[in-house]
Amino acid sequence: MISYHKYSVCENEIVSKGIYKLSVKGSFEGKPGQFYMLRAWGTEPILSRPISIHDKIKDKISFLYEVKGRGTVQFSSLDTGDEIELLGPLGNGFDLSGLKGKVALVAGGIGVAPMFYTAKELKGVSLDLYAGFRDDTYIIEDFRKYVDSIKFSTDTGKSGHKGFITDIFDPSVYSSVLCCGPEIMMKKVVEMCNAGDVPVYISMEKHMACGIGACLVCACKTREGNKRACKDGPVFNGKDVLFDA
Amino acid sequence: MISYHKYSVCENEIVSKGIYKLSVKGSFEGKPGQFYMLRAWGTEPILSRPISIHDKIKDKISFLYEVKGRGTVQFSSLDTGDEIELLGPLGNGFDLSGLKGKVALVAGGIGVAPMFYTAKELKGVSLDLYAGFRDDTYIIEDFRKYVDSIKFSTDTGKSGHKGFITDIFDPSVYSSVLCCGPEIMMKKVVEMCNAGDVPVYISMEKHMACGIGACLVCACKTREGNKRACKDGPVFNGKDVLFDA
Amino acid sequence: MLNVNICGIEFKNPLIAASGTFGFGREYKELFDISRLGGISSKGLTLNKKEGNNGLRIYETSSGILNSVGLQNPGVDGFIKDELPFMKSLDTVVIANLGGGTIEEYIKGIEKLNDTDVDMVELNISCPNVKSGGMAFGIKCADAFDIVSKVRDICKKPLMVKLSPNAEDIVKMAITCVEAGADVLSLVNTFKAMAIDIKRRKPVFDNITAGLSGPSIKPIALRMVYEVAGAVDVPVVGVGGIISSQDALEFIMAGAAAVQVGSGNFIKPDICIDIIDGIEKFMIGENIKSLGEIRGII
Amino acid sequence: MLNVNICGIEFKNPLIAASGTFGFGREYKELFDISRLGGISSKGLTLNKKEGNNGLRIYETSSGILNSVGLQNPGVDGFIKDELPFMKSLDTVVIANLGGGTIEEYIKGIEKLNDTDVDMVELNISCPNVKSGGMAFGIKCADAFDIVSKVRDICKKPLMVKLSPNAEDIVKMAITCVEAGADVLSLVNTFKAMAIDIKRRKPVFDNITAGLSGPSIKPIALRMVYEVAGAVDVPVVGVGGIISSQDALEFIMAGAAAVQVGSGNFIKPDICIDIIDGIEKFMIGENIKSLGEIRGII
Ligand SMILES: Cc1cc2nc3c(=O)[nH]c(=O)nc-3n(C[C@H](O)[C@H](O)[C@H](O)COP(=O)(O)OP(=O)(O)OC[C@H]3O[C@@H](n4cnc5c(N)ncnc54)[C@H](O)[C@@H]3O)c2cc1C
Ligand SMILES: Cc1cc2nc3c(=O)[nH]c(=O)nc-3n(C[C@H](O)[C@H](O)[C@H](O)COP(=O)(O)OP(=O)(O)OC[C@H]3O[C@@H](n4cnc5c(N)ncnc54)[C@H](O)[C@@H]3O)c2cc1C
Ligand SMILES: Cc1cc2nc3c(=O)[nH]c(=O)nc-3n(C[C@H](O)[C@H](O)[C@H](O)COP(=O)(O)O)c2cc1C
Ligand SMILES: Cc1cc2nc3c(=O)[nH]c(=O)nc-3n(C[C@H](O)[C@H](O)[C@H](O)COP(=O)(O)O)c2cc1C
Ligand code: FES
Ligand code: FES
Repeated sequence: MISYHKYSVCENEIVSKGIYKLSVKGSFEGKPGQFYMLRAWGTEPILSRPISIHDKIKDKISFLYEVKGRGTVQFSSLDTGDEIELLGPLGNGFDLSGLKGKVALVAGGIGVAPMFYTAKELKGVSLDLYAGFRDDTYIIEDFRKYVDSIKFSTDTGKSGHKGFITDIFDPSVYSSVLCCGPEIMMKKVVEMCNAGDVPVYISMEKHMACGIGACLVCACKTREGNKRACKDGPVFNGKDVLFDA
Repeated sequence: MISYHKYSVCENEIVSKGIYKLSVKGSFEGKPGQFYMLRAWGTEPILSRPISIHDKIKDKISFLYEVKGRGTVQFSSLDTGDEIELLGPLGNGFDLSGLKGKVALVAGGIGVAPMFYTAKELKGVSLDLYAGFRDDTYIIEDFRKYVDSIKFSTDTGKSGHKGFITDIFDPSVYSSVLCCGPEIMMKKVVEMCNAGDVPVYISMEKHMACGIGACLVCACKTREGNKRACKDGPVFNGKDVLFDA
Repeated sequence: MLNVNICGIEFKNPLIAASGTFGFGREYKELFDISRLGGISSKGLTLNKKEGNNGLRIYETSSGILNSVGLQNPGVDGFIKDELPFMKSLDTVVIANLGGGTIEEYIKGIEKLNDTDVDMVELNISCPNVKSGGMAFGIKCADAFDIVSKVRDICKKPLMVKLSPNAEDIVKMAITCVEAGADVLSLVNTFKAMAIDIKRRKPVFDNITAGLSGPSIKPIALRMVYEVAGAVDVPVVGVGGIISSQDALEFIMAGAAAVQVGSGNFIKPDICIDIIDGIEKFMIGENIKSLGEIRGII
Repeated sequence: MLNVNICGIEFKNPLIAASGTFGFGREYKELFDISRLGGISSKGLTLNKKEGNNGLRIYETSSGILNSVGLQNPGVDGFIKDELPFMKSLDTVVIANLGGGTIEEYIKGIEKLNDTDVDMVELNISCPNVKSGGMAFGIKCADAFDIVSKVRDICKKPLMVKLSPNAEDIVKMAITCVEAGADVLSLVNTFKAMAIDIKRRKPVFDNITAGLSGPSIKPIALRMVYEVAGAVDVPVVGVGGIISSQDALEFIMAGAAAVQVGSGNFIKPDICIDIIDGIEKFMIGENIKSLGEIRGII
């Protein structure tokens, strides 16, 4: 059930340059790939910001976010005890029920955020993490106990493979691929998976207003027409999505 | 010289219900009855807020303010070290040079704010403070060492005379009167002074935008036409002002 | 105490969810009791299903949002089949918001809605008139008269005409629409506006311009409602930047019979409830027994 | 690199302080070097001294301000005698902004300005035309044509006509003013808007309506500038809600030759300097050598 409430921040710590982890105490619903609309201001800006569930334990939910514009700047200045409004859980999330065999999680930059909770909840499969970053890597070590291997890249070559994560990712050995990252990277991953006929599920980032499926500003083009990223998505079958880029 | 700079708040303490004293470190100019435009936010609200000099010592300036609307609410939430922008000193201020004999300071509510620095700077005269409040009184004890007597009233009768300060103020014994408070109260004081032919100077509160005399939104009607409260005022000769109320 | 009657239809309070921001109510129902609303205006419908615009659809400005949804909707038939039964199951006034690119489309849409239990039709005349070169029906009085009178001729439901703030003369437009048969007027729709991505050196929206809504437009919308309410004899519904009971009361004092809340729903999904409660509190505090006492009082 | 030439007049940069927010520059000179500005448009002048409006003159809205100053000014003679010498002592383009209630007033004002060393005249046609029942000159094209062509006939200075966003059709209005002889267009002036004090149950302003300015109007002003710049051959000066270099660059990319900053001056007295520096920084970062490279590029 979607709920809308005020909470107080219990932790908001920097985990890497421009990357923060924000936690809120309470008992929350939500499955991997679902998200919440977050708000830590009054009426301006008008829109709340969609952020994926990064982790969820009994009495706490966490979000991992990158500071981009005025909304995330405001999140980054939150202190323990400050108020934050959460609307969620929203969206469909990854369907983990049917997955078996070897599964790859492919993340680009902050797209790694939803993958952590996904890795944690994904049981009975063999799991590899592929994560691409610009310069610094973050939180990938947290995945160790939930995945069989971690491969990573940086654009700058600071650590891991120098280049794109798609350079070192071969979909052909996997029975399914879950992917989250910049659209251009997801497009590439989908093309690679399609070529090898490997099922791939991607989490689309569209600008949102209501977050619950009412306003239609988050349209994602698919072979079956426009879908709402916030309600019908954010996770779509990679084969269905028509990319803008 | 008017200056415009960012400072950091060194103190912001509550002195009575809804009344705060905010201090800023630095070397400031300004004489009694002058004011600063204060701002502790980015672009919204657009306008800064005019606040009188309450006190000024070598390396510190203080403002006494009442929480009214969104600007002063924001001031009240400032902590030590927070940023605040100050534009000033602005306006003419009280002309203390010609004052002699017995002088009365008559204040209504937060109109007491500029009177403190006035009392401190006003030398060589015999000085009485008259201050009217709604319910609680504040800061009047601070005046002790600068004035000969303190008379005060509260609308509710909580302390002092129950009723208006004008009930217990007799201008006839004074050579000059300086007054700051709600327009309706200043009008009354001016009428009383005019009846007794006692010179009276009042500090007018008009909504302001530029604060420096350029935009003409702070017009105060006088016998010589519209004057700018921010530049030609805020202190006007009570005999010249044409009251709206 | 909060109830209003608009052409024979009883609204339990003057708060109506504005078209396009509330879908058909379904999603909000999961969050709060939407039967507490005075009414719901449906997502803007067109005769046939529409996919809407490409590219970015929403962008924030200072105290406002620009949207370019482009009337994505399931079409009138889809609405009647899949959404109306749900809406009618609620205890609130159901308004079907109808747009279109040609007069024929509007007419056919109305004919279909006539045979349903929709309570009221809201005619969105801000749509670009495809036959007159894309200028909206709601800009020039003659175009508006034409469409409103033709729709009025066949429409069996109370007809609310939603005015565009881009109209050349909002007062004349209002008078024209009333002369053409509008039973109620609602205003305003979004303002034609734009934003530019200076890094890409391109307009933010594929369509170049988009519609501005939210608190930024409130002072202009309020002025228009005030002027229109003073010029026509039919009820006027105020829309534009309402996000608080203070805002709603300003529109009511300017002469509005009811108000609609659009962008405000994005700030807080149950903002309409806060506004209803706030109006009630104000009325109690000021000892106002009915909204009629303050409507148009300024 | 930042310089622009507008009908033969060289502006060192495209930043002009907007009329009514900057007085005659005198007060701001105490705060920063106002000769760094491209130009200053004087407080709106009328033939004779005016005391302006009664009651409250300024009120804040969401990301905007409503003002009702009512053209308080020293009159053209007072300006020429007391303010112009100061303005001309600055190293910036001096623009005299002129308003009026009748055509005769405008004409007489122009005649007086003709004999001065004012660099340019900005004709404010948003003033209520007292002879035509108080509707502003800038609403209907015919009224605007009349006044602009008569002024053009006698005006010896480059003539900038400042359009009202309340015009029935901003593009037609722009074309009309150019046909009538405008050398430059500036837009927009303030939007007709209002606010209500619900406690007093009265409009906030004695005049009921007032003029809306500030960031709230930017998306609409930008759209108007874009449309007008595409429709006329004369330079267009963009005004409305500009408070950052990003905003200014949006107007320039929409086709503006220069921009004016009004309400922004109240946010930070030297905001124009920040904007000038910001534009320069952007140009360096993007390797733009002259504003001509990006003007109207979208
Ligand atoms: C379903 C979903 C899940 C997401 N999960 C995460 C996450 O876990 N961690 C994280 O750091 N980011 C996540 N994002 C992206 C995040 O929402 C944006 O980075 C954020 O909204 C930017 O807001 P801003 O105010 O800082 O930036 P601004 O650029 O100032 O934002 C302006 C507007 O654009 C929208 N916007 C800007 N970028 C994006 C984007 N990439 N996606 C959607 N809307 C955008 C904002 O929400 C806002 O409405 C997710 C996005 C979606 C759609
Ligand atoms: C010269 C001068 C000196 C002042 N000195 C003091 C002082 O020392 N201490 C103090 O508490 N107050 C003082 N005031 C009043 C103070 O400026 C207002 O109470 C304050 O601006 C209210 O802002 P707000 O955002 O809290 O209220 P809001 O009502 O939200 O303000 C809305 C707008 O109205 C303006 N406004 C509202 N009330 C007043 C008012 N009384 N005078 C001028 N503008 C107003 C605000 O500046 C703002 O632009 C002074 C006013 C003037 C003109
Ligand atoms: C995302 C969005 C979609 C909209 N869709 C429609 C629509 O389909 N039909 C319509 O008449 N108005 C539509 N509107 C306009 C609103 O109903 C309303 O008139 C406008 O937003 C002004 O009100 P507000 O400031 O409260 O949002 C839409 C507005 C938004 C923000
Ligand atoms: C207080 C104030 C006074 C103004 N006076 C005038 C004026 O005398 N003449 C004029 O042409 N415009 C006047 N304007 C309009 C501005 O010049 C400008 O066109 C408008 O404010 C929009 O720009 P902005 O959003 O940057 O403020 C005034 C605006 C304000 C806020
Ligand atoms: S954000 Fe409103 S439908 Fe998706
Ligand atoms: S506030 Fe601008 S002139 Fe006084």
